[in-house]
Amino acid sequence: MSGLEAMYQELILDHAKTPEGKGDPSGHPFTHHELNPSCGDEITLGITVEEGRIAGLDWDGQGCSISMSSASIMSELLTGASRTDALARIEEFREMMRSRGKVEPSEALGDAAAFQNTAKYVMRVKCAMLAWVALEADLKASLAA
Amino acid sequence: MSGLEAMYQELILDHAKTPEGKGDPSGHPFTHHELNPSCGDEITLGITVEEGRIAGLDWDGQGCSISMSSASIMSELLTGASRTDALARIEEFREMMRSRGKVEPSEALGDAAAFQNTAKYVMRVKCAMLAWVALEADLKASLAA
Amino acid sequence: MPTPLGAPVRADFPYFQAHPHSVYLDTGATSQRPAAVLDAETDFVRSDYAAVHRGSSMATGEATWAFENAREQVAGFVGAGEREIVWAQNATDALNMIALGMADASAGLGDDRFALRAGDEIVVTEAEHHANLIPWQRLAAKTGATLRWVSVDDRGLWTIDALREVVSPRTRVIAFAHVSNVTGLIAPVADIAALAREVGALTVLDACQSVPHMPVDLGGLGVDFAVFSSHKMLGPTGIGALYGRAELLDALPPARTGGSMITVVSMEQADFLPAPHRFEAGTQPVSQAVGFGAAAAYLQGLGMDAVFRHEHEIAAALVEAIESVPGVRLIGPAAGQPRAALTSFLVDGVHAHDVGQLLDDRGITVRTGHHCAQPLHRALGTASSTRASAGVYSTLDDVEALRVALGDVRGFFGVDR
Amino acid sequence: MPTPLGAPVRADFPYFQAHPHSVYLDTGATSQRPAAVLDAETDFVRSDYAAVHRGSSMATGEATWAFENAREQVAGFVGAGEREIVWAQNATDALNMIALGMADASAGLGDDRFALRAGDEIVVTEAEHHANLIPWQRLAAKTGATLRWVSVDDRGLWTIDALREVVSPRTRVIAFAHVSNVTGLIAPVADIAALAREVGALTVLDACQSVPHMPVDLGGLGVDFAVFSSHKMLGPTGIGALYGRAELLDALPPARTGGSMITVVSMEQADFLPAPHRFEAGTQPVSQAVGFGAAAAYLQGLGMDAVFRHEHEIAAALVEAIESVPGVRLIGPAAGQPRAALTSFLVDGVHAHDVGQLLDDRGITVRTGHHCAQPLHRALGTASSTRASAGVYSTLDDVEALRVALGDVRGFFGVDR
Ligand SMILES: Cc1ncc(COP(=O)(O)O)c(C=O)c1O
Ligand SMILES: Cc1ncc(COP(=O)(O)O)c(C=O)c1O
Repeated sequence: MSGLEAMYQELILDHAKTPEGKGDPSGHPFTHHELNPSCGDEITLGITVEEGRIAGLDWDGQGCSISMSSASIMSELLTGASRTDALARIEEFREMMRSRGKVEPSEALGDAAAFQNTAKYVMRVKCAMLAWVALEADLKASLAA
Repeated sequence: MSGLEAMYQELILDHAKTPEGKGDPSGHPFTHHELNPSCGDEITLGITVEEGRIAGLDWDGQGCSISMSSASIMSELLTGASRTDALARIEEFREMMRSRGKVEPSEALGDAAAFQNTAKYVMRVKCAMLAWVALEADLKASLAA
Repeated sequence: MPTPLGAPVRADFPYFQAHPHSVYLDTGATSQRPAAVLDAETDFVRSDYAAVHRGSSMATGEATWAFENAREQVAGFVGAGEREIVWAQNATDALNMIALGMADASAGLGDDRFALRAGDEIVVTEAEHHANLIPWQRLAAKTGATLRWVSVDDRGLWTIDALREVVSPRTRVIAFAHVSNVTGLIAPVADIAALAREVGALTVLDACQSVPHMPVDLGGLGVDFAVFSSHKMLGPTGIGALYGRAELLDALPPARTGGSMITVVSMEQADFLPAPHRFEAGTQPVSQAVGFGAAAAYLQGLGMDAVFRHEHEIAAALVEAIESVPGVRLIGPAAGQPRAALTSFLVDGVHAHDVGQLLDDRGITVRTGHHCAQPLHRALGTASSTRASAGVYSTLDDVEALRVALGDVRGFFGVDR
Repeated sequence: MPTPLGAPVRADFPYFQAHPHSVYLDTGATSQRPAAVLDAETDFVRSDYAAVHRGSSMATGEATWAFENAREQVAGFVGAGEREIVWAQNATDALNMIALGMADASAGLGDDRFALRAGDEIVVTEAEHHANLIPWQRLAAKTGATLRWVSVDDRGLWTIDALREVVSPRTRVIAFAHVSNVTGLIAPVADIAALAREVGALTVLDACQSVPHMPVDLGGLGVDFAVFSSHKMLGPTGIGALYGRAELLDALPPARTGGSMITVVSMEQADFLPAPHRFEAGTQPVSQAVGFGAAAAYLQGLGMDAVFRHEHEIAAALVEAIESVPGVRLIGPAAGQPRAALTSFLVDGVHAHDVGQLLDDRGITVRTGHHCAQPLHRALGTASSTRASAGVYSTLDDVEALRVALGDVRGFFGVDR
């Protein structure tokens, strides 16, 4: 399997084509817009928090298949999760992405483990992180509220 | 003879110590101030032109022994010279100084030939040129007048 | 007759020795450097290194000579006088030197002919690199002048006729790229310079993508200012050049001040040297200048006419290859139109980053993104594109590799299915 | 116990391999570079070279990683966070970034806390390098603020007590050198930073002559901004650093604009990235950053405590040697006072250029002139002086060679006769 095929696994390409969680974020109490200035990719992600859990999540955006599939896989993984768990998963995902592929993902990352190969491509780390950074901002805003 | 001794010949050191032409330039109709910004050395040189000849020349300034002796030797050589001759000598001197010591001075340069060795030291060329540039400016001003 | 450029010159480039199969189509971003350039810089640093223009030692003399000799090499290369070339950090810095100098003049700190006021206009094109746009936005904001521009069409192109509509007697500056770094369009420089003279405007030419690729005679083109970068023309990073007509450079206020650019300094006031040194504050990129000079000499050795002919051939092949792949849309001049060997394109249904990743996997280096030209991309209705750009070492084989890989893109990402 | 510095480290420097007898006492102007630095840069250019921060290729990723890793190395070296180090062309450029950014803020183009108005004061010392004087003169001229300064005495020295007299609640900026490049005086930085905080002024530290020679913890010193240059600390030319407290750097307007420092750009308006990238317009000095990082790592390997101890010994020897020669007058702190290993002096009756020439003839490289500090020299009643300055590779033998040669100067020029 070439680096390219490892990076663009079927799972990732499928999520990119039929993304989960894509919808209108504007109805949620917490929304955040995140931009990758080097390429112009962007995402707006909204969440509703109820009793410390992500009760609802919608995002909209445009970008490469890495950023879009990452948003999709994250939505699947973290909708319904507690704020604490979600923040821990975001931190774990970030650590994996920053490790240039060296840090092995735990089971808790679920399908997001598929981005381990992307982490080897320094310039694509920001693509994979885009949605996660947006969610982190929303969660922090909800904590402060 | 070391490079140093070639550069600071007796002739040059003598002129530096008891310079010719040093006096108050302010009485002359044409005066010019020239500065070497890299070291702060400066000269003010004044001339009177009568019937196309340098009838009078005085300079004042402060600087290293190369700039001061060069002013002195030039004063000796060119006081009394015709404007045309003086401009030609200045050009010849400049060419020698810019040649990194490769251009041999003609007899017309007189004692100023002693600066051929200085020309090998790129950073000192400006020192040797200081007075000559000032005289050139005065002569051109006198032509325009 | 085989061209002497392309494959044969690759032997001069250590990068291609280390990566013989590399398909490097990113010269528009930055070029590789021949051994002659690397060695010029290394030799200088290893043995001759000393402070330039300061002090009186023999070593300083040698270093200063090498530094000023490099200026002559670069000046000669673009048809400029040596007093007309100023070292800058890069082309961006050079453009800022002009705009910031004009801001100083507008604030009363220099020659009034560079001062802008409310009602004055600065004209650019919608295709400009951010480096030739944002400094003018800031200058306009500081002075009350208005920034105007000629828009691009759906291929990213503009015309001199459309430009004429925007230019008026109020125009004080016309700033534009000689060759667009996205579309490859070649601007009619001499005509625009004439137009500028008619209305009394200054011309600023962004020559980043022209000087490395075609014979450019800045003096002959009649522009007032121009900029270009060493690292796009086989030289080191860390240095670029500002060209200005001597008489203008001597009068433009230096925005960056400090040591080595002054005559007399008191606590209250400083007087500045004439150009070029008035703009060169502090310790200069000395070894980089030596490398830049060597790059100009190397290109001169190849002959810029030959370089232009070679790249003309590559340009035609690039256009033909890109247009031959279904679902790929070329930006910029259509086939048969004059253009540089720099081509951007969009792949239907596949994001530029993904295109670039597949190409990278095949050993093909291209550039993806907005190429520092967001307004142009917005006008094209996209956030990013993929760009393949050639240099003296590019070959028709490089283009063929691109064609083959491009043909696989939509299939790989499942857009054809 | 013999110090591990001096003679033993000369083996690391190709320059000293090529010139084993060179007495290089001009590190204050620019330093020689160890092979580790030269190789880091050369290796990077020969094999890894690609555009940084733009595009998505693997090569770009590697180059970007090397570039940002260099920033971490330099930041760690001076006790800064990596977001607190901005690349500049040189230290002069870094000082201009601050002063020009404040000028933009004063013109309404950025955070008001950096805006100066009539009545505001900028304080410097009379001993400053032109790079830390003229940018403030220009800022004052643009904003109507007043430039004030503390004067020097007949050795070129100033005191914090005298500085206190000049500083007032009107003071908005205090800019001063950590170590004077003429006198070798070490400023009481932490005390001045505290004084600045009392009156609500920003501190700008010119650390050009300190960072290469002693442990410097910019975070711990409590200054707001600082600058230093790579080429004085064993690194390449073409790059320097601006340090700023993260919170300030994120707010200071970027004077130089262009590509790579933006988020969203339209034809009307541009938004900028946070620090450090907001100040890094256009293609950066990439290989130079890699070299700069390697220089920091090399010095860290020697240990800055050891470097300081070594240079302390050289400083004492320099002072002793200079004072031992009849007719030679030392500028700066007297024997026994704290100082850096950088000593300037005047030879009675002999012009500095002539002194430097004789030393050069003996293979001793020093610096002659006003050292970009005309006001200081004017205060001393001279236009120029001779400066001997040491580095990690300097030895007591170097100092002895200087002593011997200095002893011959007045005789050679016939002043003793
Ligand atoms: C104290 C001081 N400040 C500023 C500078 C300017 O540094 P650069 O020329 O690298 O910009 C120097 C060196 O020349 C210096 O010694
Ligand atoms: C047309 C054009 N202008 C300006 C620039 C900026 O050049 P640099 O990044 O070397 O400052 C570039 C390259 O990025 C360019 O292609």
